[in-house]
Amino acid sequence: MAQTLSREQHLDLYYYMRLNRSLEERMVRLFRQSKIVGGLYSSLGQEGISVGTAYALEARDWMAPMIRNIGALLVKGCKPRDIFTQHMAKYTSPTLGKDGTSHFGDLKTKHIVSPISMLGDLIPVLAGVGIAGRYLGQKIVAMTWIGDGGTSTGVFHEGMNFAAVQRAPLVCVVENNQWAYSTPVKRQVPIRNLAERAKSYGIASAIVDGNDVLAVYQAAKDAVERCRAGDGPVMIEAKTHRMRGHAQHDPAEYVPKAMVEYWTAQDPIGRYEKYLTNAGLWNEKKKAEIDARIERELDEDQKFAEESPLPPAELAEQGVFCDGCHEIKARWERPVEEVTPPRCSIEMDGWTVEDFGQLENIETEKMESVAVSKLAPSDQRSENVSGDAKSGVRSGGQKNTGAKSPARHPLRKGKN
Amino acid sequence: MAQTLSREQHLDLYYYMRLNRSLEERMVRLFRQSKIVGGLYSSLGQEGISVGTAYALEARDWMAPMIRNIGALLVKGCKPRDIFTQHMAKYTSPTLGKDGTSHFGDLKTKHIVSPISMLGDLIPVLAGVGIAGRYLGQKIVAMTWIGDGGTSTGVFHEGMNFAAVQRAPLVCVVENNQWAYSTPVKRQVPIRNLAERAKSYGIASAIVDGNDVLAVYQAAKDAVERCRAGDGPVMIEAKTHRMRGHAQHDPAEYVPKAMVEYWTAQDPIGRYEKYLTNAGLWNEKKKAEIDARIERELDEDQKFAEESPLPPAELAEQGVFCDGCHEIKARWERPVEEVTPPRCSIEMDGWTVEDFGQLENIETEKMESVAVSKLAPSDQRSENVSGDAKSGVRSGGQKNTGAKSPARHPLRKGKN
Amino acid sequence: MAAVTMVEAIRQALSEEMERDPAVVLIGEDISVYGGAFKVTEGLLNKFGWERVIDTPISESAIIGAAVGMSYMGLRPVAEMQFIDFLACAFNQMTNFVAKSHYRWGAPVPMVVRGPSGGGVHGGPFHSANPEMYYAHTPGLKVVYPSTPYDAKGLLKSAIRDNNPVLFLEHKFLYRRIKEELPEGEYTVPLGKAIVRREGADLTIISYAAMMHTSLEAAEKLAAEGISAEVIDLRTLMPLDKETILASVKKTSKLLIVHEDTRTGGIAGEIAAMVCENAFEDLDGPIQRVTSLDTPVPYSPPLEERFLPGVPDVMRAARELAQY
Amino acid sequence: MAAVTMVEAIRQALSEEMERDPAVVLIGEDISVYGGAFKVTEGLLNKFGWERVIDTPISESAIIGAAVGMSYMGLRPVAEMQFIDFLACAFNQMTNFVAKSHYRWGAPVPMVVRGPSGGGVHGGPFHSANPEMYYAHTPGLKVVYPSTPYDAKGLLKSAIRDNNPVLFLEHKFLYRRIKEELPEGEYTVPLGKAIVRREGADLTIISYAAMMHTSLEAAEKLAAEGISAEVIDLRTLMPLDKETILASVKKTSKLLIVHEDTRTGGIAGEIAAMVCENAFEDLDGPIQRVTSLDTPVPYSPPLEERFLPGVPDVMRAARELAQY
Ligand SMILES: Cc1ncc(C[n+]2csc(CCOP(=O)(O)OP(=O)(O)O)c2C)c(N)n1
Ligand SMILES: Cc1ncc(C[n+]2csc(CCOP(=O)(O)OP(=O)(O)O)c2C)c(N)n1
Ligand SMILES: [Mg+2]
Ligand SMILES: [Mg+2]
Repeated sequence: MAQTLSREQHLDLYYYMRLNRSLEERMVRLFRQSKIVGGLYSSLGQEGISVGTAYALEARDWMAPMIRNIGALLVKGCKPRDIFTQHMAKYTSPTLGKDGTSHFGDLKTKHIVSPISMLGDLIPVLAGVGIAGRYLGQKIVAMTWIGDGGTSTGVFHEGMNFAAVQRAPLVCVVENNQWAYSTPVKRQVPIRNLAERAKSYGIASAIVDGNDVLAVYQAAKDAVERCRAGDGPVMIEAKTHRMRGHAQHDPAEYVPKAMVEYWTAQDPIGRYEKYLTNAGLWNEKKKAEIDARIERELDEDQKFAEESPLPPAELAEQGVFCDGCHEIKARWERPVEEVTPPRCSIEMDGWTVEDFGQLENIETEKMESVAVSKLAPSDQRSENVSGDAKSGVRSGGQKNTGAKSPARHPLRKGKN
Repeated sequence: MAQTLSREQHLDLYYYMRLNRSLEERMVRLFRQSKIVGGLYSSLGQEGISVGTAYALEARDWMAPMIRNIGALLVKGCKPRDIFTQHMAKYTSPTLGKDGTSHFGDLKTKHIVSPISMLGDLIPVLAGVGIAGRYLGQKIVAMTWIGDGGTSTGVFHEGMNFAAVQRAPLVCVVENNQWAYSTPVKRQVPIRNLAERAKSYGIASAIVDGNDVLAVYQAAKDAVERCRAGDGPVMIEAKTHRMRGHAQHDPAEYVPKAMVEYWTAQDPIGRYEKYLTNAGLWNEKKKAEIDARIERELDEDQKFAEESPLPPAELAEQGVFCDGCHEIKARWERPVEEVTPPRCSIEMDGWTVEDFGQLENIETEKMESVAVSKLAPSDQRSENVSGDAKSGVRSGGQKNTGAKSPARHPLRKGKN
Repeated sequence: MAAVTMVEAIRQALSEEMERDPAVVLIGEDISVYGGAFKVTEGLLNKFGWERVIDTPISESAIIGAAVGMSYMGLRPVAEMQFIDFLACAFNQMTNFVAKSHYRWGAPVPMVVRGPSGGGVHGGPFHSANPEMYYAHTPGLKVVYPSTPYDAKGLLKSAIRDNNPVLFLEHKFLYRRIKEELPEGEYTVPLGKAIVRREGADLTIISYAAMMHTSLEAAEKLAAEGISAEVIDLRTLMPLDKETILASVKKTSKLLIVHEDTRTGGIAGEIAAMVCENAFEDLDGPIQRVTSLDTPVPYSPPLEERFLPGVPDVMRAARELAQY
Repeated sequence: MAAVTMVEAIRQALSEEMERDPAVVLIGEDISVYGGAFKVTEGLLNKFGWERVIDTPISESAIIGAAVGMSYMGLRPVAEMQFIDFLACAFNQMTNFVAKSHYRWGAPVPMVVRGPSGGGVHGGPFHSANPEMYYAHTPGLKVVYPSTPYDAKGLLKSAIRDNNPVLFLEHKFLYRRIKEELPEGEYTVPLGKAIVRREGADLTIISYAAMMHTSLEAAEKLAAEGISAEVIDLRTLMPLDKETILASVKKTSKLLIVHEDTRTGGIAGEIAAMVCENAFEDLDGPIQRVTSLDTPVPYSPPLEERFLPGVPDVMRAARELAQY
């Protein structure tokens, strides 16, 4: 519940959303001054999702952002200078200029995996992170984001299904912002709620008003807790709208004007400011203080970025392979004896086949009167929609045949 | 309804199932005699699915088999010799020995697309066939099969989603035979009914007793009609069991004995024979006649195959490219003027965005009392399963916003 | 006629072929209303309608798969990858379904896959791919990579009419940077034929796509130094025009290959081996390569500049070879 | 010690590494209860349990993706492709996520992808792949393709301990056809080092995997004809051991490269170019290639036999070269 957030935390959410927006506004100006290398994507109007979901993570948790998740990076501890320098391709950027935009990460302390451009690829990667974390005894959760369009990729499907089978601690946030580049969601995915897809993986899901940062936070918090408890992946669909073109070069003329107007009124920061005021959680002075702090920080980091050098050309030749530059070490939080012989020969719950298939469960009428109910006539097709249109969470369809009670660690039974 | 099948058609179904089985039994013997090149897959116990589904197709319709769909190939007009020669890699085989097993097709007359080994690839290919058929005015349906394991592939997802968006005339038969190689379905797909996946594409689906050839036929017939009427793809889940190992080399020790026994009693041919007898559709003599005909045909074709030569070595070097060896011609069954300027500038139904997203439809309670319903506690997880366990057909979740009535041709409106 | 860009030339090829043959259809992401990420298909929706300019979900495997299916029905689909980098997501369909179809079971696949390729525009590691060798190394595919608007138009027309799958790479650096007047009437440029862009006597420089312009510029400057370089534009990488290459090597006795693809496993190696096999005695010096680095394509301008071969790199190698 | 097959040697490597380092885990299709399609992982489930021998759905992209994720957590996953052909389905993850990770953002990916490769067992077009060049051409990946049980074990151990992604190809024709006694104690074979399998004076034959045995057999027979062939087994294709290659070429002055991969774009071209660049003056004859045909792998035995290089093909080329 939102009540569980302290005043400070409430203000934190505002801080990050506003920081996200002001940072991006500055980058638009820098883009117009040709100081940004390559494209610039905007998360205008979607700040509540990035910030609300990432705020539900703990420091030990892992995440991987997509192009519109600068807010999540900030919440997870990245600094505006990271974003500025990445976009300006500077030597001081986290990737030293080798990659741009939000394509950076931090394995050691912030636990961030860098995305790649190919949509959907992060899903199995973060599933792997979650499974590895469980194996190491770390009790971490892995979170990543994907767009409505990204759910069409094959790798999204493979990753979600694998995560579901493994009951990996993975939170997948689907940002349904109505568009994938120029393609409206209805031409991308022929269903109303993307969260429907969770059912096809037998996992829990929630649909949430993406422009309500508190609702987003709450759904994410629930999802993270569920994951951490070992209950498997959760998919959160956050409804929102992409308020700018796909990137700076795109005037988005294909978006109906009225649609933009409608969603402008739903601005997540505006709505949240009103809430904070009504709830007496701040006053003008406090707001001014935060805003001033943000400007200060941004001034400083923008200056840092602008004054930073570009990388030296020789860098291009370096680093294809890791030749001893990294020490690779797993952080064990359980005794390694548990996973080394002879103690690791543990049995797995739920592998053995206890039933013989589902023939008994389906209507096997006598052959003579075989009467498979006919396909619904086409004009009744859309009536049968049983989509849960509420903001809320549905339990997945997983049928736990065999298992006595939901195991915390789905791979272990008895023994250790 | 089964009643609509004539006596002859009823016997046809028997003929094909028995032909399928006897053919494969012979191939097992040939395999043991080392006359088969490469692996040999068995569809024992799944003949009802191949035969029942393919029997719902018309000559003009297209299909692409998977490894256990020899029955479908026979129904579509392939001869046992095609199967024998393919498996023996003979020069007289449809592929001249260049590929084996059921990896062959026929574009010109039988309308069969050759599969490749990579599971799932056929789904978008057959979607393309269906879309092209619609474009050409052919009113065809495209059918293909996939295993429970194959539904885990990314390309399955991409193909189904694309077919759904396009409302392509595609029938996808999911043969849930409980195993993918050694992997039981519950470790492959964390849901009870694979047909659930249809919902995530907003398309119609049916679950059917795969060992009941009439039920299979009926479901397929309904699906084919629905597709032909322009109502979009259908997924049929046929529950069955793989009665042998993955291929001849696999003793399938991982399959519980009792499971095999259970399913042996469900043998689709045995069940159907009983039905034919009870329904008075044949007698001993008729059965003997059919069986004899099958043996005759198989004798002849096996002999043909065994006596056929292997291909000449030089053939290996030929045919990478089509250098005028094929004439490529589309079979137009609508006036080409409809698709050439100026008449082809037609509008599409359902592209324009009429709504602004779903925010109104989800519970957007006042911020102050934000109360996203909590995630179900973990021990209630498996209670919420709302899986439709009945044999029957469910309508897809597609919400047809905007469209006045389901368009026959979803891409056209008004005009022609 | 006004000079046109490569984008416009490609659009003309698509439009003319679609007019000529109703079996030609387009399929890809954001190609209809939006006209494609680089606006190559702009205006074609209005001309040819929704059935022939087919927008897809973000599903490269479905795009390639559906295109194969369409081609089996006698259509000639032209599939667009938003960036050619994303063809990696359909690699299996391309190399296993598409490429092997005709050989395996005699089913021709008359389709074209096209998309923006190459670097030099700070696209970074995922928007700068030169994937030609993945596909040239796959028997069953043809690979085209033009360097001029004229060739782009003529080769795309040939590709569409070809009965085989053709990967048609469009260098995005060249999309709008060069213009050329095109002939009034219809013309095609045959697949599999290289062209001598510049005659020369001292050495042969083989290149294609953006690097062809780099090579030509280097050749001009070398001429000022008294080195006469012959420049060959491959245009088609598969099938490779061995005749044109060998004829030139026999004439100049020295060979330099310049490509933007990474070095190891690039087409320079293939050409080197082919020339060794067929013209070893004619060689008066070691075959040389000027290529990109064996790294991903870096993002920051100074890094990408170091990554890509430049005019000075070509000149240095050519000078050394000429003096050999 | 009894002689062991390559399958057994690989299994030993996996088992010993898993014992040595709990960070080593296996992931793939049917690798646990069933022990893998070729039984390479048989018995490992019982020894190391479900958490370390992870069965997956039929999802190659998820396998590779999850393995990367695990490696970011400090694990050293070894992913099995049921047949290496299916790595095509994870091509994007391999070439874009895995290969570029360390270069782009300094995140090492200590993982191994292994699987049965190669032809000669009538596997047909989809179970006979030699995909080495797709990956050797991708900066950031190492590629290993051993020819003996000893090397397979020692190289796999090195691959697992390497901080970089390694594609470890196992020629299925060799899986059970050759046996070798392995040393008692622990040993490794370093990546990136070729080995001279046979000393010779007249020409150098470079090969690897199954073709190494073909080449050796040819060399034996050539010796009887008075032709002394040196045979080099590359073992690692990326990084390529240029030193060993060049040293041999300098010695014999003639080079023949034999590979089972298709001809165009195979590694022979890369080696030819490299040798031209570094030892042109040492060459006394044209570098020659004996390779598979530029076709998919056909199914029927006579076709596959024609497709694959055989001992007579190697001998013919070697004779010609020796006489040059
Ligand atoms: C596999 C792949 N195909 C195509 C693209 C090109 N592309 C980049 S973003 C984008 C649209 C993404 O839409 P969505 O997933 O809804 O995210 P949004 O941009 O709305 O945040 C496309 C098509 C890509 N990055 N990856
Ligand atoms: C993409 C891909 N990965 C792996 C394989 C290897 N393989 C062949 S059949 C099979 C199991 C298929 O199971 P299922 O789809 O259920 O079909 P069934 O064999 O039960 O008919 C596997 C893993 C493959 N053919 N394609
Ligand atoms: Mg979107
Ligand atoms: Mg199965």
